[in-house]
Amino acid sequence: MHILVQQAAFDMGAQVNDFTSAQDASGAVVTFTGIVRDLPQGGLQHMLIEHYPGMTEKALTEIAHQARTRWALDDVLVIHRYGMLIPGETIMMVATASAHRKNAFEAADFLMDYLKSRAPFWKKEITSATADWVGAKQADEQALNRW
Amino acid sequence: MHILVQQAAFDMGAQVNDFTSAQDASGAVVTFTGIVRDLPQGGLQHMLIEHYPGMTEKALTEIAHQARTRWALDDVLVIHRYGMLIPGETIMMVATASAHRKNAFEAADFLMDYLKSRAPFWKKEITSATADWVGAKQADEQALNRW
Amino acid sequence: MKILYFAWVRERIGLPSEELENRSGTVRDLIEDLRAREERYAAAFADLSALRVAVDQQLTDFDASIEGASEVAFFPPMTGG
Amino acid sequence: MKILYFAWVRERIGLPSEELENRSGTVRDLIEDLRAREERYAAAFADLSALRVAVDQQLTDFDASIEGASEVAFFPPMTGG
Repeated sequence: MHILVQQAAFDMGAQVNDFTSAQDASGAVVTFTGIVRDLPQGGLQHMLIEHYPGMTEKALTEIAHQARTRWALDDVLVIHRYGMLIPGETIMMVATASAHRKNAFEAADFLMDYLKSRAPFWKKEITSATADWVGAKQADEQALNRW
Repeated sequence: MHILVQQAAFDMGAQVNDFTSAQDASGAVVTFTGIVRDLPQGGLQHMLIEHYPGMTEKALTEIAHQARTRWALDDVLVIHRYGMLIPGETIMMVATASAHRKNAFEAADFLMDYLKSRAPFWKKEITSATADWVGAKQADEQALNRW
Repeated sequence: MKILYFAWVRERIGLPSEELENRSGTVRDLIEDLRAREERYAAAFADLSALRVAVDQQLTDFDASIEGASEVAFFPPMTGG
Repeated sequence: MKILYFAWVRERIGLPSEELENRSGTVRDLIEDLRAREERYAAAFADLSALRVAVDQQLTDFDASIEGASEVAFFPPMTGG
């Protein structure tokens, strides 16, 4: 299990290759990658991501442990950045490895739902005129009820 | 939309990076990768994958089109190899890009279910003593009813 | 009309493909003709529930017409992914 | 006892963190004390439904005890991923 909370950019492809080649019992690897996208109205200059050092690592570790308890997984990777990111940059990724594709899919989906609403990250979107904290979505909180 | 059916190995990480960096409206990319794993009893020397040239490309294209009809996707990638593969090698991958994570997850899950039972590939597992065609699983056929 | 065989169907019949004269009727009619030919065909087509068929590269069922088709392919259930 | 503020709670109060003397009671009691201090605290804690709290880095609710806690953090609903 690998949990990385970092300011630096990471090479998604290299991470996926490392993660995948480290598995020898797994037939299935699922990844999710979150990318900074522009606002619907355009004009996003950058995104600032704030987090709670200490609690972030604990929360991510606990979420990953829960996933490993609920599904037969061989490995889990979570990388989440903080600080200033520009549109197109990779914010975070999760990867799951399992002998069976359903486990890998469901666990990745679960990790994302929990990470979204239970890991202490907050996003702020900066344009030339505005600087707004991203609001939590009702749908994200409700998504937790699926599990 | 990119459909590749090829004998040659591919660099999963490079494919993921290319796919991801080509998206500018998408906030979410989901990938699935299938890897040759050893038999439960061990001893797998290699896997032979046979396919139906011509029909394979058509079937994969149709499955990808269905996914794009059912979910709001910005892009879809499917790569599937044939020929001889050894344990640990990557058999295939799918990637989906969407503005929303649920679309990307569900579409990748759907693509895998259909690809598994509706794309004309057949796997044979070779050990020092045996050469057996992999049987289709009842569960894989039933998985299609979810969609 | 080209007839193609894949996976263990190919191995059991001993051919990847062959040419037959065009014919009318359904996939099932074609299978009856093939079964009658030789023991290896009869063996390959013994249990239709273990087989799938594509006419002109579209998956279909055994009651599909093969009239005017240029390719008919027989194979076991697919195991991609 | 260290009190931490994140995102707009931090901006509204104007501090990332501060030290308070240890106290008993619940998170809700602590919030009452903070609200009474200054207008910027009252503004930040005006609507508790818009806030979340962690005691010693564990997400909890406003009725949780803070007795013996070393860190209490206030922030809006999280938006990771």
